[in-house]
Amino acid sequence: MNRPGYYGEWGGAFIPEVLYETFRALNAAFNRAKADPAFWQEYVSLMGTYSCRPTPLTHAENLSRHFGGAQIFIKREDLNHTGAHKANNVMGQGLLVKRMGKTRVIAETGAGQHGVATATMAAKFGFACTIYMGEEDVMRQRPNVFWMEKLGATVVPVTSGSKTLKDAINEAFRDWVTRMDDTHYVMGTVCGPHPFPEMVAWFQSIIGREAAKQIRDQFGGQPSRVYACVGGGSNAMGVFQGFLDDPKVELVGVEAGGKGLDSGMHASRLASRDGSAGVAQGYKTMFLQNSDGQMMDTHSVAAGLDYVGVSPILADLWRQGRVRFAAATDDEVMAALDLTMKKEGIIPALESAHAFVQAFKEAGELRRDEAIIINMSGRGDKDIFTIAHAFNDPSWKEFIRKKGIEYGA
Amino acid sequence: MNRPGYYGEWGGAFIPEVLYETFRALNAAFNRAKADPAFWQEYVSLMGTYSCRPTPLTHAENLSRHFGGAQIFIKREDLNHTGAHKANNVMGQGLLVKRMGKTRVIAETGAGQHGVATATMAAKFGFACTIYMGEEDVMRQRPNVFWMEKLGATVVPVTSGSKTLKDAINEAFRDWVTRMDDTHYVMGTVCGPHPFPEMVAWFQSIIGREAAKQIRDQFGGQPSRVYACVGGGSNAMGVFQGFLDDPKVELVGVEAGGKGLDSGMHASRLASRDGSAGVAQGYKTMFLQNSDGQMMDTHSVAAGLDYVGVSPILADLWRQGRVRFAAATDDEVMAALDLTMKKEGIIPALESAHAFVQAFKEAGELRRDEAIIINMSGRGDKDIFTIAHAFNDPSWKEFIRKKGIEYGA
Amino acid sequence: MELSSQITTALARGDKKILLMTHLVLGYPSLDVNRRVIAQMVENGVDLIEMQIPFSEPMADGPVIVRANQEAIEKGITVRGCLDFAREITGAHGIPFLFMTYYNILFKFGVEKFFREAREIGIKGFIIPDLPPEEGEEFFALSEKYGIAPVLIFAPTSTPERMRELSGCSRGFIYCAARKGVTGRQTDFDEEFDAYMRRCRENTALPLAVGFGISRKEDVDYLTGKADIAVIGTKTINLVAEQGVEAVGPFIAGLR
Amino acid sequence: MELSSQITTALARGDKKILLMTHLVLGYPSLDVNRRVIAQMVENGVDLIEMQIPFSEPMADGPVIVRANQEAIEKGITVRGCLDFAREITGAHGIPFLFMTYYNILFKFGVEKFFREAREIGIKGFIIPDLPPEEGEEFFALSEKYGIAPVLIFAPTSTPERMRELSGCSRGFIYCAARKGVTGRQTDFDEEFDAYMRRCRENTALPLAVGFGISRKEDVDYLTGKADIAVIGTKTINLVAEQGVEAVGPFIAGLR
Ligand SMILES: Cc1ncc(COP(=O)(O)O)c(C=O)c1O
Ligand SMILES: Cc1ncc(COP(=O)(O)O)c(C=O)c1O
Repeated sequence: MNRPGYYGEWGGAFIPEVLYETFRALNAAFNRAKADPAFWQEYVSLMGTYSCRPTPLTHAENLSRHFGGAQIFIKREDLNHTGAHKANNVMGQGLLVKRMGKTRVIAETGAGQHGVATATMAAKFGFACTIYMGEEDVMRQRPNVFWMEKLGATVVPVTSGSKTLKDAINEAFRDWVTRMDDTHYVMGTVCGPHPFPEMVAWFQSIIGREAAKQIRDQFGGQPSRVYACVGGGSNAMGVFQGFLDDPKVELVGVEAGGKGLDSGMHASRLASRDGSAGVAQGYKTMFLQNSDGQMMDTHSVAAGLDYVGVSPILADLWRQGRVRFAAATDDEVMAALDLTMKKEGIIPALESAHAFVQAFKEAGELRRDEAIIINMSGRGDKDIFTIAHAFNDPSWKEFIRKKGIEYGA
Repeated sequence: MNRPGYYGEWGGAFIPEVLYETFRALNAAFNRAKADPAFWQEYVSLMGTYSCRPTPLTHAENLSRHFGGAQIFIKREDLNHTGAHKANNVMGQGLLVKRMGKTRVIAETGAGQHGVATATMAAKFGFACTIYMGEEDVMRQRPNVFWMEKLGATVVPVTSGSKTLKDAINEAFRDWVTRMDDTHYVMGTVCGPHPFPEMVAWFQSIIGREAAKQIRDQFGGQPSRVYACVGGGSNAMGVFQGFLDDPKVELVGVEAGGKGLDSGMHASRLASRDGSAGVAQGYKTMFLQNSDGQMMDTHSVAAGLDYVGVSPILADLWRQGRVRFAAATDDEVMAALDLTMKKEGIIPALESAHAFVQAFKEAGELRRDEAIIINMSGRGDKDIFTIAHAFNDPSWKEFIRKKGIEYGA
Repeated sequence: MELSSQITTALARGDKKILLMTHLVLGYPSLDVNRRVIAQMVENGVDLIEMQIPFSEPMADGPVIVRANQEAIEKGITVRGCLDFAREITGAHGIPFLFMTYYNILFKFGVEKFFREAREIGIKGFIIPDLPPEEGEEFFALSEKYGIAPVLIFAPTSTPERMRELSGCSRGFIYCAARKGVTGRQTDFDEEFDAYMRRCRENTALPLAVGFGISRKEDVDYLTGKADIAVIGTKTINLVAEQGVEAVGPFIAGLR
Repeated sequence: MELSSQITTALARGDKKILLMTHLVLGYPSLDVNRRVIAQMVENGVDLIEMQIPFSEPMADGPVIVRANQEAIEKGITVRGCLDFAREITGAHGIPFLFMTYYNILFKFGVEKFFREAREIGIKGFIIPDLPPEEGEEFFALSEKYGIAPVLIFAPTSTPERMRELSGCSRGFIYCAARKGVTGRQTDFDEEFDAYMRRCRENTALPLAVGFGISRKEDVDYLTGKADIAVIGTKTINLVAEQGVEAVGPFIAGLR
């Protein structure tokens, strides 16, 4: 199969007719941008002056020593403006929106990270902004909602379905089919109908381009393996693209193992046996769905990985055997987070910590003169409510209890 | 006067005898490091791979347009690892500690920012770490305490005095006089006994070195004015050093005006009439003290500016008329923060927002072909408890109320 | 008889100046209520009925139908259950029935298997809002093979060229979405709408159904002469919820 | 009479093998209690008393004295009040009194003004733990001018060379901090301490006072022969808090 927007059998654009013209225009604008070297240059310059690109590649000497195997390098997407790789995609789409002359952006968000990034981009570019967020997530991730609102965005709680990420995506599409003329939907990951997977992968490829150069400069050769967590798959695609061409570099995607792959409470579309091919949210991929094709509830300690679908590009690379998939459980994630903080003074986001888990499992198998890269997609200090809760920290609870009483509890 | 460690009449090293040898060794190590180009190179390389240096200089086009005057550039210390300029000083001292062969670091912290930075550095370098923090601040800044502990540090609540920053400094000295052999005290700002002001200023000068080059590259000339908030004065000294030699660049330090300079509830040592010369915490400067020489309680919405003393170097530059001082009130700070978020998608720390206030007051006076730099010392998302409270956000309160009840309130 | 000839015949008879198509969500609030609602609809002169097989991600639907999908699934409706119910209904009533659903329902069931079973049941057409012609190669081939009409959708954003393209793939009729957006909100029937309808006519020879926001006799009257089929969707779901099954008959009877 | 001659004379008399110096924080818990405590101390043979003028930042003190400083300030003690009280006390008792405080108290008052007034009052010496010789140029000149002894501190970390330097600036006696750290914790009197004391002796001709953690007769006994003055600090503050003013006399009497 070689249809545009397809990766092997995955991808496509399963969109309602009302968006046909919108997608035609979007494809045209994207293809023009992609073909125009000035566009990429403008993007890189924006990311270099507004965010902190190139983000560093940190040699984690203590962790390397601790595991006694490969040299561990960490690609520091946490140092991006707004605290995660989401900024790359969002700023890139912002430039495209400006070119298309639209004045309003909408986005879905689960953890809130993409919502904050989009609200930030909208403030910077002067766009109106509406963020759709599952009602459950609005309640869980109030700090992010607070920042989105302060940045000038309207946050709409989504009350349909499981009231989480996938429902926020549906709701964003419902907005878009109503106001496509002035509005662009800033899809947050390498999913959704074509050209989104290609577009998001392109913007995120900045991670891999940098990392490929940095590992050569700092380590003097190619890494043996590259690890990234996979929610929708954008940070993974971002870093993998720097190494896809070299078959000697093994690429490892790490999904949310939740309470275990046998528990039914996870979000592993590819690493578990629970995923199956389907078409939803505008594209074809491996979904966690029942035998009727109804999407299932997923679970992860990391809201950003808690999603039923996965990038069609990754589904293809998985099918081809080019990317290996693993899963990390919630418990493993907390342990890896703890170790990383104590050994390196670095606080990965819960999402990112999934990649650390698998890297830690494997680092000791490799020789000391080999290197691995872990893509640290974001920083964890945004997750304090979840992390402190997961660590069951008594002083934190006491602090919140007192604050709650101050506010009338 | 030209005694070592003095800046005009300010500075010195008013230290107990028991630390004499420690300071002798520290001065020697620091002077060796300062004279050794390899040390600075190691420092720059560490900051480039572990933190995100050079941090960008962002042209705030929307704010510039909004005020209709000078082009506003923002130096983005918020993008440092751990979220503020504090990382520069701390990593530099970490390298020095390694050279001195010590194995334990201690630090004071007010807002918690310097504590988190020190705990981070200690984790990275494998040092034991104890952080002294006023009991009041421990209660107000629990998120930072949580991270310090998770990074492996011991946080000791200080119950003496006003239970805030100055008392934490005293307590850190009390630790140091007990364990100087294996311990280095990582002073968090350009204050304290010589060589700390010189040392911290040196490490922070990386901000100004970068900014000087960046403004030339991006604007094509010198800025007319440079604004920085002043707590102890380290971020201000950091950025000012890039422009001190050029008398045409006006340097503006902005102190905490709290509830107003006439209210008695502020922390303006130089911009108000309430400061007077004194000797405390190991150095001579302008303090907020009563006629007996007892230090007064200070107030600011920004914990990091809430301090009785100020850098002796800045006191001298103020006396010389080289740095102009102004104060921003709590209310002005909240308004500037709000505007900056909405216009640029950037969230300054409450401390940094003080610099924005003064820049906003003056930007319109300047011509469009002039430039000003605001040093954004840190990011505000760490301050959500304070900021959401100050904005009196009802949904935030409701969220905390519910969480409090979940935790037994 | 195929859907297109059924419609052409009905229109040609001349006793109805416009046909009525109604919509319901299978399993919401229950198959039993669906059964009684369908009976009322047929008795009161409805000409076609689209039965929506619930899907957990009804991207193109508005809040009322979204909730209906979700509740039907929560109450345990299955694709199997929908097919069995459809078999019973097509057996009981002589008018043409269509399935409306999202593509994953077919895909997961097996697209050809779904077509085969739908033909056995006597379903006349499929409306799949998330399946554009570009993605429908297999689907259209199977439509031909099993003689089930793929009903494509025109939108106000469709260009004349695009309409002709869609028309080429569509059978039976064209479903014209009366406005941008999702199901359930009222449509303004204005100058712009008239122009849109003229555009539709000019670019297809197929009969035109108009749906989205049609809820009153005035709406149906307005469409008469402009369109061939008026589609009543969300309105009957609300009616049943608010006034019970018995309200459906009089409502339908009063539309034309 | 100058402090040095007072001390030399007292030691030369030979009836006391070691002198006692006590410490108190002015205004804590009140000047009235200070007055009664001092009377008890003098009556029971204390040889010197250091009166600490409270400062809000007592960097070199431990928790008990820190709290005493703070509470005294909170209760309203002023530098003026301390000076007036000292004038009364030096008039009432014949032993030498010293001021212990931090440099800012002098600095803010006016260093020369402070010296002048202290001389009028009859204060014999100053102990200023945060004023090293390097910062004391003006201070030492004024000490000479007003004949008030600057008492400098040796620390276990001081090298012989440094001790000689300190000794050159010090008058009356040297205050040897018995250990690293702040006031208030017990000191281990061991081999290392003895070596430290020998180092002190070798590098100054001035009498040696030893303070920090001396609280029992055993401590004083241990110091006898090694030092010239034993300094009792935190202990009496705790004693007054726990057992009242009347406990001070017997405690002092029992030390030697
Ligand atoms: C920090 C972080 N990492 C990873 C993810 C997962 O997204 P993706 O797989 O598209 O990188 C998210 C999503 O919110 C995130 O916030
Ligand atoms: C973000 C930030 N800015 C400024 C300051 C004030 O310190 P300084 O004046 O030394 O830069 C602090 C201190 O905590 C801080 O956290």
